Amino acid sequence: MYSMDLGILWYLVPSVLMFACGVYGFVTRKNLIAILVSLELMLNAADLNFVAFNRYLFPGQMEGMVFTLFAIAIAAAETAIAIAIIINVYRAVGNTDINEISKMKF
Amino acid sequence: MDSVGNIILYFVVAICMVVFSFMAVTSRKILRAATYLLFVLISTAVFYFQLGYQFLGAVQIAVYAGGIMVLFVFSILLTHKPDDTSGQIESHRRIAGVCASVLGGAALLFALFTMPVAASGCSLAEVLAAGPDITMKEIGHTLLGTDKFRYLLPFEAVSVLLLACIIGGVVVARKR
Amino acid sequence: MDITLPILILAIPISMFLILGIGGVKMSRKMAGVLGILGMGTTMALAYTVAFTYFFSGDSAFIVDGIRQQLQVFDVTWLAFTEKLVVSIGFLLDPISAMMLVVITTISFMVHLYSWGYMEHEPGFQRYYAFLSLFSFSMLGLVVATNIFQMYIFWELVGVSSYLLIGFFYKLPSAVSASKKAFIVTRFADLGFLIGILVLSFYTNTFNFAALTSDPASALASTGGATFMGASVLTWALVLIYVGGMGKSAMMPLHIWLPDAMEGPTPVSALIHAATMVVAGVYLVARMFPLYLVEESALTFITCVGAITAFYAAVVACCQIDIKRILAFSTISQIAFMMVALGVARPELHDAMGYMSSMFHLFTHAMFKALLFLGAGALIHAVHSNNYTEMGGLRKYMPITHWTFLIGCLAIAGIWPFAGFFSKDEMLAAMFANNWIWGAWMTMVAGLTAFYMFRMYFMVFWWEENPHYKEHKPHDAPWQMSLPLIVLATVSCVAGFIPFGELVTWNGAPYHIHIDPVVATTSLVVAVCAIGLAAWLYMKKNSKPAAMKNAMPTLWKAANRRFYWDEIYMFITHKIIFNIICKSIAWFDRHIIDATMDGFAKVTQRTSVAIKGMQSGSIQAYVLWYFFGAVLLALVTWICLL
Amino acid sequence: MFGNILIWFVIIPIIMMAGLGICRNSSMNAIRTVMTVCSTALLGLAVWLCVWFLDLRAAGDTAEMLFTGSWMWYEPLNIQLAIGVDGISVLMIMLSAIIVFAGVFASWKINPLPKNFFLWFALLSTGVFGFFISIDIFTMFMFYEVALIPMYLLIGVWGTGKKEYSAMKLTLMLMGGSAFLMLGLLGIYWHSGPEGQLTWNILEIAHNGHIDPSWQRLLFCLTFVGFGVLGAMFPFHTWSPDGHASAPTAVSMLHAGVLMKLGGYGCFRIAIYLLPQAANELAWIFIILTGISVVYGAFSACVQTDLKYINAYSSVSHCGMVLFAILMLTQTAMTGAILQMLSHGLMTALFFALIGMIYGRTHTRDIRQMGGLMKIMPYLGVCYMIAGFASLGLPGLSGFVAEMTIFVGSFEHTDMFHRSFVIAGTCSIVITAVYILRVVGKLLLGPVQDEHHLQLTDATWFERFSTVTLIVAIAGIGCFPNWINETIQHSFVPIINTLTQAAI
Repeated sequence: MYSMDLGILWYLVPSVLMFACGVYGFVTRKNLIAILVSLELMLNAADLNFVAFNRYLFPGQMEGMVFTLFAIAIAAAETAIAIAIIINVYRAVGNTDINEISKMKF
Repeated sequence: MDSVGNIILYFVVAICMVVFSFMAVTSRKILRAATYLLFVLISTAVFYFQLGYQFLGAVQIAVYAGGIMVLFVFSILLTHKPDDTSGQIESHRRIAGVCASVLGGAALLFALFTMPVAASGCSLAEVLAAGPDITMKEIGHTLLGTDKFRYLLPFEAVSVLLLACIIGGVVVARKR
Repeated sequence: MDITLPILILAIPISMFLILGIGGVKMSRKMAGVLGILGMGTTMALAYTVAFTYFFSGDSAFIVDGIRQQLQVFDVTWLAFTEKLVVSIGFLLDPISAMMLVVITTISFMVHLYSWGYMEHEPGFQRYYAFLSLFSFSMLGLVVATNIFQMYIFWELVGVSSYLLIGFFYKLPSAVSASKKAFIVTRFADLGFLIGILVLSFYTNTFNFAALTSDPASALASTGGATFMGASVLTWALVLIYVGGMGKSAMMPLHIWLPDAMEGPTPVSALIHAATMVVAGVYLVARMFPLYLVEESALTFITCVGAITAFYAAVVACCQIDIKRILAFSTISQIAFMMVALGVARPELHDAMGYMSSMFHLFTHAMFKALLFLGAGALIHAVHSNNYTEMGGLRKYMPITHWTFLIGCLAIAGIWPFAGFFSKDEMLAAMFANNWIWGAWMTMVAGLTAFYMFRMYFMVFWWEENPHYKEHKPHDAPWQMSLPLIVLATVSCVAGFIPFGELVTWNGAPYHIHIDPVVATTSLVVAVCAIGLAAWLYMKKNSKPAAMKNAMPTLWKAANRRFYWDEIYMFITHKIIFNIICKSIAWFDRHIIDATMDGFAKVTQRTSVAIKGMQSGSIQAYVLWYFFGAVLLALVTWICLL
Repeated sequence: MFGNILIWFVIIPIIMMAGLGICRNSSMNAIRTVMTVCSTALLGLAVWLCVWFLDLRAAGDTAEMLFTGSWMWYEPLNIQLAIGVDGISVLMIMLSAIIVFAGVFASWKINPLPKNFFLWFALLSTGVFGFFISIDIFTMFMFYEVALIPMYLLIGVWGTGKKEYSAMKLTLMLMGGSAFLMLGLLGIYWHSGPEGQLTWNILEIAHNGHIDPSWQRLLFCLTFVGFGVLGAMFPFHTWSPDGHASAPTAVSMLHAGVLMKLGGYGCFRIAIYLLPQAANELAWIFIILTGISVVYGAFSACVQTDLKYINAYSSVSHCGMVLFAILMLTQTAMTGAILQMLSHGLMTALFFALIGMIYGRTHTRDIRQMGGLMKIMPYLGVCYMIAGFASLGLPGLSGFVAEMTIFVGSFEHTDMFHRSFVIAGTCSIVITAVYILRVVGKLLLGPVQDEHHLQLTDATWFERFSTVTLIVAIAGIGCFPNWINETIQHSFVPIINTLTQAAI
């Protein structure tokens, strides 16, 4: 048993669990928005890792933080586009179930 | 040795985070899932604050909770009727998902616990003390500087990306 | 010798073929006929000039010390396979080729003339003359060949001309299938000829007849004693070459095409399938005779095949109804006669009298058989049927045809003083000289010959008048047709008195023919008896033939069906080769070979279809796979690190 | 570069393509003019080359290849545009020119998209001519591929019947063959000389003789199979029946007439000339395969009912004969092989042209549904008979000369193995007669089968032009074979020398 100090693992373990939840959601959900939600979870888990590693292993530097910053920006961009696409698909197909969207398959 | 308050805060936030993550991916009402996601994001922001990255935490809240979540909500409202629930998940899909997440999680946890760095049990207080405070000025220099460990080019690239994203969003979502 | 005449002899017919063949469409019938006849007439005149110069000029180029020489008038390289094996196109002049020039051009000219009347109303008259010219060219080229390969070339060409002429009435399915049959059967025989040439030329390293025949011993030596399946390679080569001759000369078992070939116009039958092309086999053996002498087993083979064929054909001829078929079988029988005579010829036996008599018979037979065929043509022309059952009592209506036909029959039966008597007597004498069995056997065949010929003669010209004559009175043919009959009948009467032995012998030295009284008497008696029997049976309408037929129905039917040779061939070719071999190969090709190739494609396609689910485009599946993959990699890494 | 006459054989088809590019899609006359002018130019050039070549030889120029030239186009791998011709190449060029010329007239009324058709046709010709003039194996291979690709489109777009399937099958099988070939050629290159002096040039490779015998065996099999697929060697021949049956007339002509010859040509020019030891050792394997082709193709042809299938199987048989003769490795037999290539090229082209013309009128190729066409269209009937007679080896036409040369040459081997295969090969002449006469009998002779056929017309002027060109060439070779024979024999001297040296 580790001491009650908040070591690096304390941050990494919730991040792993969050990531696993994200994977589960990403694989199982059929709704495009729900998939996007799962995706955000995974992304967030990764961000958290960056930050934790930065803090614990290289406290004097700030690469992890900057990277997270960029990741957030890119996530925002990605979400915006994804949602635009989803809305467009909804217009075309009538719902947001990925099983219904197979016209572009193969 | 960290303060008890810090530890309690940690546990509250960590439990929130894990539970809401789980609920976000299992909830059958999409709007609720989005709300749970919001809680997860806020929990993450709290972690950032706890780790001493105030700016990052603020950005997390502002961009994610403030911006992205709004998008989510809009899109959900646009594409779903209020009482829409997603259908039952097929069992094979669920099993595959559980397998993937449990196996993957287990592998990652295993790796974490066998990692040498995990044993270095320095406390949060110590590392916070070890690193200098991150001032806004320094962040500004880092993002807009051109020296080593300065990120002007990625910054500009991201801005172009965002621009592209705006245009793309408009073009894709435009009504034909 | 001046080479102009020989070149012209070959050039005129081929140019006639080209002119009539290409320009014939634009020509009137009369124009085409006149051109053809004029061309052939000129060729005949030239050939006569050459032959007479050769035989009678006494020029030292042709005859030295009483020995007639063989000379190559010209010999142009056509294709050089190797330095030694050179195919050339040339003109070989020696007794037999000079004799053949005369025979071919004479008969051909007669047929040209005759056809003008006979084919007058047929469509494709121009084409007919073109083909006749092509045939004459090929046949002339064949007999003057200086080398065995030239002979093979023209051998094929006569085969094709024969194909074209048999199938002249190409709208009749029977003519088409007969021509096809003739071509394929002879082609099959030519395969033997070709392989024989390959074997022979490989060992002797030459195609040239002069080189081969002048020194047959060295040919034997060049094989170095090589044997194959117990016989020397030279025997094999000679037998295989003879197989080619068997095909063209319709020896058993390759005779089946000749009766069917009668589907062609009758003058064509007279020219090709009675007088000239079918004796090419005899000519081939005669041409290579010195080589055959080295390998007597090959000659024995020839004799046996000839003896069997002669008897078989004679028996079958006794039971046919179609007059052309009777003549066709008679031709087979007579050619077999010549073959036997060649086969029994030995230099030590009366200076190879068999060879001389065989050539003599070739000559006389060509004349009287052409006469008979042309006569049959006149009958068919008058009655519009090939079957003698539609004829009978025609002697009053067609006197010219009757008399000439009678002369032909007497000649072939071997009655003195007609041509056939002399040649047949010499042949029989040669056979008796070799072995009395051959002589006795062939005397019997000669008797059969007399019987079936007179059976036909009486059935056609005596017996009972056909009632249809009242509506459609038969009459003698026009002059174009009668003239050749008269000419040929005259020749048949006098040809026996030609001092043939002085002109044509195996080594060029003259041989004085003397009639062997015993043989001559025997054969004459046999022939007369046979004629008497035929007269007794068939002269007046009576029930004896029918009674005979009913007494032995199986035999009669078997003979009438030619002892089922055609059925056997049909069985082999259609059932076995076509249905079993060809179809199974075609099936194998489609369902095994092609299916294998398609199988590769199908396996590829199936695999791609099977795994294309992996490229589903479903990002969720990708993530799943990615994740499992990552876990697997982690596991592997961990195991490796352990 | 442009001073070399050979290069113009590639340039003219390119000009042809450019010219077609200018034409409007609808102006048939302009397209025809371009094609006629250029194909006539090619034919003229081929004749000129032929005369010039013979002239140089007569003047005593004994170099192995004449009109040589080489231009580097990829330095690091020493790939050059090396060109040169010997007697065989000259004759093959002549053959190609004749067939391209006849092909243009045979597709006078091609429909639809005439411009595109002729564009691909011209590209195909570029590949064919390029192949025959090259003496650099890489360039040769490149032109080989250039010739193959247009086939796919030409069959797939302008074909008949199940054309997509056939086009795909043909392309895939030939490409499969070229995969083997590519490996073989690369192998030859990497062993072509000492380190640092690797070369693609055929003459240099043959001169170096550097390829290790153990490698030769592998490379021989690869290259021979690679070219053998195009030469319709059993069991890789099945693209031929389907491909030919579906291809449009001119493409069948060019494909059977010339493209299949690329296979035979490549076999002796590369597989045998460059890998002589392996050729001596391993020829027997392929003699068995090609011997089977010869008889097998002929038997298969006997039961087909589609005119083009009959002809395609007959091509399998005849092209099998080409490879068979090449493998006999004697000068006479190989000469026969080249003669057979020329002869088969011309007569199959004639066959396919005629089948196309007949099909264009009757709209069927099933011989059971036709009959008595000789009466209706005598010109085409006579031509078909001539082609048939050439095919079954009638003296005076080219097939006879070729087959006899092959048989006589092949019979120079004294062992039972070779001889029994030669005799099996000779059997094919009978079977050929059977199927040719069967077709002639059913198609041309006999009573008219279909009343509607009575209204059909005989050949038009351009069809006559096309067929006469081919018939003259066939009869020319058949009647006066010796100059061609001598030209070929001289060209084989270096190859035979290499082989004899390797055998020692």
